[in-house]
Amino acid sequence: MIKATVYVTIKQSVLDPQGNAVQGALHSMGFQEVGQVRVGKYMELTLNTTDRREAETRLKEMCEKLLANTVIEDYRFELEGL
Amino acid sequence: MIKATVYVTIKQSVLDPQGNAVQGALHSMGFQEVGQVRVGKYMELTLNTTDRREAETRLKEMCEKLLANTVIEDYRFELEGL
Amino acid sequence: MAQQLAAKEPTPEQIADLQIYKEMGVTDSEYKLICEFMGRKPNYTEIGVFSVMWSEHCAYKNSKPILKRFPVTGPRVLMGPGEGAGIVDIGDNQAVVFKIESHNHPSAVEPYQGAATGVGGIIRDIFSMGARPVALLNSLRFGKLSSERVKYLFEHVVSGIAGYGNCIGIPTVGGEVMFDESYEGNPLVNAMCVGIIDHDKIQRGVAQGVGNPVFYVGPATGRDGIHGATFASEDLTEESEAKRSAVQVGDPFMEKLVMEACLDLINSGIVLGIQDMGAAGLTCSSAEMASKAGNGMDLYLDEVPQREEGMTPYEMMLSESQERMLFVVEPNKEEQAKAIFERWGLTCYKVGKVTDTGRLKLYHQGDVVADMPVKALVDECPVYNKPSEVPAYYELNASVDTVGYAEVVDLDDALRKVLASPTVASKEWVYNQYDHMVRTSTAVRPGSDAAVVTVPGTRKALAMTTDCNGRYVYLDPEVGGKIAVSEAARNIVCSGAEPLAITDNLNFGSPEKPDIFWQLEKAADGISEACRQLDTPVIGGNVSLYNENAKGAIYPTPVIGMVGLVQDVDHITTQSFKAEGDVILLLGD
Amino acid sequence: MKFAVLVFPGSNCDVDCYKAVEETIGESVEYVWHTETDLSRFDCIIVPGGFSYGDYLRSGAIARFAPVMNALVKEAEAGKYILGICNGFQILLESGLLPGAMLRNQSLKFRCHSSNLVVENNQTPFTRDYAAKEVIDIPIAHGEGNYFCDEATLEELKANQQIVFTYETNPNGSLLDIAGICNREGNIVGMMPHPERAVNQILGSEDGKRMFTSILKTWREKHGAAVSS
Ligand SMILES: Nc1ncnc2c1ncn2[C@@H]1O[C@H](COP(=O)(O)OP(=O)(O)O)[C@@H](O)[C@H]1O
Repeated sequence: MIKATVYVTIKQSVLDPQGNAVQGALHSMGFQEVGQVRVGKYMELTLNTTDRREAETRLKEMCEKLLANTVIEDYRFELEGL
Repeated sequence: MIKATVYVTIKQSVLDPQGNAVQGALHSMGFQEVGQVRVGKYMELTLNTTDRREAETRLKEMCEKLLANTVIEDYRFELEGL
Repeated sequence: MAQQLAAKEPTPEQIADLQIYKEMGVTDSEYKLICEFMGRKPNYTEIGVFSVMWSEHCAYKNSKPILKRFPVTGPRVLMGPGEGAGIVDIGDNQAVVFKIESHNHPSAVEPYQGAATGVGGIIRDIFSMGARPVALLNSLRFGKLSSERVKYLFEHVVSGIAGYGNCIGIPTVGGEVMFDESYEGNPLVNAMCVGIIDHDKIQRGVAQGVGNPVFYVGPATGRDGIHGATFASEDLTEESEAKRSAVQVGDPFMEKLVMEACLDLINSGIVLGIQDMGAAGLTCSSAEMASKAGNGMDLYLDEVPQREEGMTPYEMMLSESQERMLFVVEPNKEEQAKAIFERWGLTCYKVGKVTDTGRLKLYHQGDVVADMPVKALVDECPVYNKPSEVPAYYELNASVDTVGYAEVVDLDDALRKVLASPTVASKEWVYNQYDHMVRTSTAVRPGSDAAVVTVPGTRKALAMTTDCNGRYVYLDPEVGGKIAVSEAARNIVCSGAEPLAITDNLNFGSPEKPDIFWQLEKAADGISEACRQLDTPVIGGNVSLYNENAKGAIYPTPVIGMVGLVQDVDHITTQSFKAEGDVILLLGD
Repeated sequence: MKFAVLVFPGSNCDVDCYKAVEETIGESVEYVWHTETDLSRFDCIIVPGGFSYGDYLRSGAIARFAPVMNALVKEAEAGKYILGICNGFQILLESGLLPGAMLRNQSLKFRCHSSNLVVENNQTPFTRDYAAKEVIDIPIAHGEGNYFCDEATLEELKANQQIVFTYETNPNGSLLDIAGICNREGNIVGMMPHPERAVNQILGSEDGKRMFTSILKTWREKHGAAVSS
């Protein structure tokens, strides 16, 4: 079994409405030190395989096809044997 | 400046409808090896401070108050000097 | 294995000796009664099942004497209180189904999910009758908007209602929001659903036909909201904040699938009985379905789909995981039922069968883990006639000189102040977050007196509203109760409809307190009187007691949900002035 | 003329679209389940609004992989008329049939209300019964209608008159107030507002009707006036 962790973030060039809202909220709560905030997704998947190479290829495919929308999002992932 | 990375995940005992939907989609796309999927949030914040200790205390407060809903979510964070 | 799991649970002797039943809200005398019905000391699963069945939420043990006061019949009433929702004839073989329900305590703890699952629950009540849900309303009360916590609750309750209703595709067409200190820490979240049904499609939650299989459909059971039903019947304390992780999460997408599949199943004509798993999930639905048919039921808990490993019978029976239904079909219709669910991507599980034993029997890992008389669970909970006493404040108020107040001089200023108060101000911020147009039947949108929804394929329409002014009810519960019903009726009439019937949600403080119980009695009397005068029987409702915080009880808030019939869409009227030069008349005094 | 209304798990404006076709132009219309693989018998395919697959992950992201989508792509290439409304628009974006992507509304809130649209392009098969720059009242109901695309794409959209509708008052933060776009060929239109909710005075507006009459007129012209339905 392999545990995969996928991080999906909104591209720097794209406005991030959620990040802006969080930043605004933190400021109004008195957390003035907060600069930029970006909000993304964090996904944990377990993969029923032991072949790391294959897992990597497959996961890349999952990300490109479904987990991230590459028009607006970047992704990266980590794999870890279980 | 400190860069903070916050990971917010749904507590294990709590239903994650989004994770289930993603799992179902991956299966029907032929990614049969996918076991459990949990979807959480991933946030990057820049903090205008150099005091790591303080950043830690403040960030904890932000998480408890806003960034995570501790009723159903767990959080953890990492700090990194910039 | 079963023994191993059970080994972690207290033994029947420990439950008795350490009075563990008390933690579940069962009193000493109730415990004794349960032992008598059982003929022995109940085990942990059994006392758990009894505790939820005998909670206020399921048994109405404190409010039954109150509910008896309501007029519940009328020439148009097809089904009164008792089933999932009441049903009223609207002609042409059609009927309207509606009910209101509270999710106050869950919303105080987790406002988004609490409100969302409240909406999900009331929708299940409507479609489990066989009706197509066509509209949602909600009645909300919060503390003063100046507090951060109140803002948080308000914002998240509204988005929870929006999140669920918008996704499932039922328009949220009306409601009310009020702010008052008395609701601080104890917000009220009442959701109402209205559905339309053909007379011959009406379903009941009965487990008919000995030997018939019992099916479970919906997502797997998790450890959600365990003891939620008893939790809802306790005062909110610091401690209940700590019970948080049992929060149920709603999945409106799942409910959409379950709803469509169940309506298909019902339309196929093969369902003998169907009920949703609401508060106290599997426990309440199985016991009630068996009881209504005068039958018993065997449940095989190993067949119940489980979200987590190592779940005990106690946990499975008390879980409040959402979006689940229980239904009964004849054995030769099993495949047909399965196929209907498969089309919607759902699996249904055979989890039990109807028996003639009159007992609810639970099997787990080869053992009988609970064996209880159904009648005792459903019908034998003691009913209490709580003492009632006129509150001191009422007598004090009665002697106040209301005439001697100084006259308002600056009317402009007064008007501005009234209009600026959040309770009176426009609620656009709220209802613009709700999809109030989906299904393209909304003839009058939020913002008028009552919402109006057309009945597809006819010239008819339904007007609907929720109303209650807790302050009036507090000052004089009887008059306040009458006012709530009358206001609802005026809203309905002003929309061009004839009032048909009401559903009510009695939100009150602790019935253990004689002055609160008095409020409850008097408000019910007022509501009853108004309903008699207006010919609008009470066809269902919900009771939410123990709405108290450290500072005391909320204003008594019996929310009235009323539905009226517009005979022809041409009769629909709206609130706004139409044209310059039109005459304005004032009716009443 | 034959219309299809696709039904995904979680679609909830499918019934409204079906009714709108029936009531406005009375042409034949069928629901088509997400598992079907052939759409060749239809002339116009409507991808309706709702919350397909709960809108989990991203709206439209999961629906894009339903079997019926391969058939849709095929018909799109064959030049059939395709209209994506709200969630349907999001699905068309996710599947790449239209360029760009949706972000959450700037307010982060779902918004449902009447909205005035400006008809920017009345040359598409779906908009020819409107006047150029006509302002029409079509309601919106969405939480993710904040249209985004990169600059190059935006330039292309502008250059090819692919911007079909804009908002008079931007409710969600979308680029250039974009409410609806079409592909380069013009046979595919995606829009966030709901024309099917504006086909009857009782609903508050009839301005959506002309989308349906437009498409019928276009189709009739193409297939000769003799063909009636
Ligand atoms: N929680 C709510 N959900 C949906 N609609 C609401 C809600 N609260 C208020 N509304 C709508 O806003 C309008 C005004 O509400 P309110 O200020 O309570 O006026 P009224 O006293 O005339 O009922 C009504 O049409 C009502 O249905």
